[in-house]
Amino acid sequence: MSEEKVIVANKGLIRADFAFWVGQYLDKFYNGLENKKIRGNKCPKCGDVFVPPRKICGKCNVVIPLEENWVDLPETGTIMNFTTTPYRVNDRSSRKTKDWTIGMIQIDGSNTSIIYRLLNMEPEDVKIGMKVKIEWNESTKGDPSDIKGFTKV
Amino acid sequence: MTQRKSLDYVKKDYIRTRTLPGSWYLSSYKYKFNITHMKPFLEKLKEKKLIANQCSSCNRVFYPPRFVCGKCLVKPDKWVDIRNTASVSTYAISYLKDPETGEVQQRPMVLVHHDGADTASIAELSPDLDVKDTYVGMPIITHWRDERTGGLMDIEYYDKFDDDSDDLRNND
Amino acid sequence: MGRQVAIASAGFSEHASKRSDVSMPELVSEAIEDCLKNAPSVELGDIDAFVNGNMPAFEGSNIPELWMTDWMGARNKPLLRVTTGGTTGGTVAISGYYTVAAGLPGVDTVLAVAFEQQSQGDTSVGLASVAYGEISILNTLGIPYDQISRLLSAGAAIGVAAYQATTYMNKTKIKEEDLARVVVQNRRNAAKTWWAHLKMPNLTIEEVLDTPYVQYPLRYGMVCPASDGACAMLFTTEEKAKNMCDIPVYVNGVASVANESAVLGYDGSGSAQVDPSMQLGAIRSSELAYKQAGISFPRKEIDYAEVYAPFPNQQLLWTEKLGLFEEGTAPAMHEAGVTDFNGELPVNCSGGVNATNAIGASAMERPAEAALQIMGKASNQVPKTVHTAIGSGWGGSLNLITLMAMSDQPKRQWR
Amino acid sequence: MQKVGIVGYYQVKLYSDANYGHYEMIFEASRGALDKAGLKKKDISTVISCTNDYYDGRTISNCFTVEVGGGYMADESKVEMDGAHAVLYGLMRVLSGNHNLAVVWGGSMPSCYPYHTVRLYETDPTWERSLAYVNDITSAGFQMRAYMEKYGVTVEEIAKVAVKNKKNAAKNPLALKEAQLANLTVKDVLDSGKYADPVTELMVAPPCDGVAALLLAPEKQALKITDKPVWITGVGYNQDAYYLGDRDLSGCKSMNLAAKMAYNAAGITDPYSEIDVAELFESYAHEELIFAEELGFADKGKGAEINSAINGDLAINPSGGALGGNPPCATGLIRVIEAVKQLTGEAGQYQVKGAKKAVASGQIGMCAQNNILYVLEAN
Repeated sequence: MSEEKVIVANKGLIRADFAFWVGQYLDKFYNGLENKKIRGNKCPKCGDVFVPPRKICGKCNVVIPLEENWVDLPETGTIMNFTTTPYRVNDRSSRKTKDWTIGMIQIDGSNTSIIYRLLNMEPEDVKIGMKVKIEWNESTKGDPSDIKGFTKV
Repeated sequence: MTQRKSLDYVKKDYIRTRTLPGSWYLSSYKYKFNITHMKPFLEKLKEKKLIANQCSSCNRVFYPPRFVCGKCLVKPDKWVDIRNTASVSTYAISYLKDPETGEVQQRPMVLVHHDGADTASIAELSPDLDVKDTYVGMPIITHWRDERTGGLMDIEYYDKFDDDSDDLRNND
Repeated sequence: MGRQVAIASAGFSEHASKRSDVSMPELVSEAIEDCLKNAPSVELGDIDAFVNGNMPAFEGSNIPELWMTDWMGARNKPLLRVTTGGTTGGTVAISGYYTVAAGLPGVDTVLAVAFEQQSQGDTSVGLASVAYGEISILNTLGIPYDQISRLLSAGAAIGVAAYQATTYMNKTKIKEEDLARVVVQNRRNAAKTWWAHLKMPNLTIEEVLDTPYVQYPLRYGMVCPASDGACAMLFTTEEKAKNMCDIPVYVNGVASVANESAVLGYDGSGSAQVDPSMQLGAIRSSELAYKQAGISFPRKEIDYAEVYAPFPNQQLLWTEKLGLFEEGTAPAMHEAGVTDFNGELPVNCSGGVNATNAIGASAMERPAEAALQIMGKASNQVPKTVHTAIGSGWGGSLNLITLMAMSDQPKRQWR
Repeated sequence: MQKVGIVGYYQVKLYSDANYGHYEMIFEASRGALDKAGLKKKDISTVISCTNDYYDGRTISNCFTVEVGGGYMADESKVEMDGAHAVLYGLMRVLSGNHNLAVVWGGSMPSCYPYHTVRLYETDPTWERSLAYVNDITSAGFQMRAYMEKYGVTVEEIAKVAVKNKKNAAKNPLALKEAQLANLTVKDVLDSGKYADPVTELMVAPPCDGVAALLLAPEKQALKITDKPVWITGVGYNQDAYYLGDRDLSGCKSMNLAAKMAYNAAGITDPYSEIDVAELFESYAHEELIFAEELGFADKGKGAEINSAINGDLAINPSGGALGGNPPCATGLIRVIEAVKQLTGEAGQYQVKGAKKAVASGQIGMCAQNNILYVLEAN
């Protein structure tokens, strides 16, 4: 092409806000978090315990009734996996900053892992299979941020 | 809500569970466009002239110019002159509330079809025109801005054009 | 080549403006439960593959199928996500059809699910962002933003619909009463449909005309609501369908034809549809689908139609463009009661999109409801026997039309 | 399954910040594919696009791409996953007998959107998303650690994959320039900075701008259009559970099941000896090894022992793979195209000699939640 190519890159301006309904299963779970309690629910068929609770067990395709099969769980768990990353991602952008360690923690008595920060631990000290316990936020709001992270037992 | 009640609508209420927030920042986005094909058109606007590009395969004339002719999947490669007369292809009236005064303003939004072109574009009508006089097929003519900068706003708005434009169109 | 495809079942979730009691996956599983209730011999585990879709920007979640896997029973199953905006439901249904028709080994029974929970997000921003890039280029070309927002003030869907209504009304010389009549018919029908949203059993034309304009010529009372809801359809092969339900509905023709966009072109260029009520895409879609289905005289052969019409003028327009009525005669047919519940060609007996609009699901609810009418399981079942029916969808910037033609008889084979 | 022919393709060169308009890039790809096959716009009967509303920053991302993608008055649809999934939908449409020529195109421009943020939108908004501890970065770290822990694979073995792919990319003129590293060493990879420990920066497929297009036709038509069609003889796709805690990250069950489905369709019983080339969409270096194992090329944990160089026993990603450039929505499609190039002998410097049978994969989701695999055969 003989003429110079003209490319414009326009910036977007608007923002859309969302409010995701959590549904009645998670509503119960978050009520528990607000009181610093972990509750899961149990598949009536395979007996797997889910944290957070779910309506359907994906393995058995069985509906877990809303009012039944609730299980109270302890604050302790096991590190199943972990990673250290300098990246932070949010709804707007991602940036690189100080390292932090994120772990997959299986709450004792449950069959799945939840993913939270590992607090007060050097990355070198973290081992798979290590026992940890929940560190609660001082003021709870009934959302995932009520759990600040997990610390060594 | 009040209107719905008057329409005899019974609302069913559901249990309200809590919500978690999220946002989609379009301000983190960019939109890249190649506007090379627009440049000759914008230049000509300064001279109060309208040009459009034409697909040499299907002979459709695009005003404003297009990057690709969708029908033939080729780039239009010819330039043709376009008259400054046009007609209202279709319109709608929007009702905008002034945020300060609370007054509801009527404003016609029109799709303008320039004589000699095969595409139409959105534009504004002269503020002197009464909204109620707008109709499909109304002949209009460009009203140029005094200071032209080579942008789409060089056509400030369209005036009603009620001399012998109908005869002109019939001869096309 | 290609297999005969049948619909064995269809199901809905309850629709409302705010389904605040369920999360998105729970809403979806509600529709799936209802769908499987209509086909008692099928269990979630019997489904071989899944097709999904919604309009993601309305719910702030990208590819939500990923986290909904378990709620749909799709764990370790093939899953495809298809989405095309307003027509999403129609496209999902069509790809459900194609998944079965293709005959991939081991894929016989396919569950197609479309959903939308609009109360979670900001629908007006979602709609504005359709053309956001295009608007920004108009700014680059010299139009200030405040001016553009005036030009395109009401956002994509209603803006283009109003343009379309103007030309259609100009062509057919109809009055607003004719539009209001369609609305009244729809919302009274909706009152008899269990899952519908705007149920107004006693609505009158005067009440509709009493509401203010949203955008001339469309009034507040004529415009579709924004709903939360989901729809599921079960597609399977001819042989298997016979064991799953009493009256399998055979899908005989599908099409989803795109035209150039109306009102605002790509790159901020003009509208290639000078007259937005021409709708070449709809005409071409119906040609394709009817040809596949062996329908030569749509006006005679089709017994029931569900058309995607968020605005009343579109119900009139689509019924003409899809070959159900002669050009320009749809308003008279509505007035004469031909399209009524007990008329000769009932249209939108579920209340249509005009009464329930969970955008991503809406275009699937059309073929789903048409299929249920053939099966005799619709909640507002028409008195006459339905043999052949169509369900349509509309989306994009007036430029994409989906159509599914179905019948209680399989496609005639000449091979 | 009847075989379907690939009769044309085109890929736009990958750039990290392309001097292209969005529509311009799509037009170049779809027009290029038609030109390569010597076809006209009117021959197109269906168009399947692959874009993503969150990648393009707009609702209905296929609304305005109708014209430039060749969709005018054609039966058009959009798949919102990976480009390889769009090929699947095109394939289904051709197999149904309704269509004679399908154009499949896909791609996006990460220079225009915050890639990691958009990937974050894939996570469960009612639980994990607000804290953003689970995102594509951390999940990569979990996956690699799970794989290394379970099988005792060393980080050097995984770095070797990155070295191989980046070196291959140097031979591929269409790969991303920043990823074309002919002189890369294992040490460079290990020293390239922490991404999500143990993943380092150079083990990651770099998101970049690109669009690709592919033409599909049924057997009869394909032979009319070209004398060198490549046949799709098998396809399989599958979705795994979502929550990382529900999955065994050291393997990839969805790839395993997808491969079973595809091999079953194509009649492949001994993949290692039957397949000559594999083009896999590896978002991270370790995924290539995990996939190779799930595809039956090696025993579990022994993926690193395959001689996967261009002139090795079973060439994996001779084009450089996704590590040579990862344009979201196009990467899987490009894998299919690269496999086609190998089978038609058009791969130039990175041609695998005598390639007759190939596999190509695509994926979407955290830790490759949904995978798709094609078996391709030369005419």
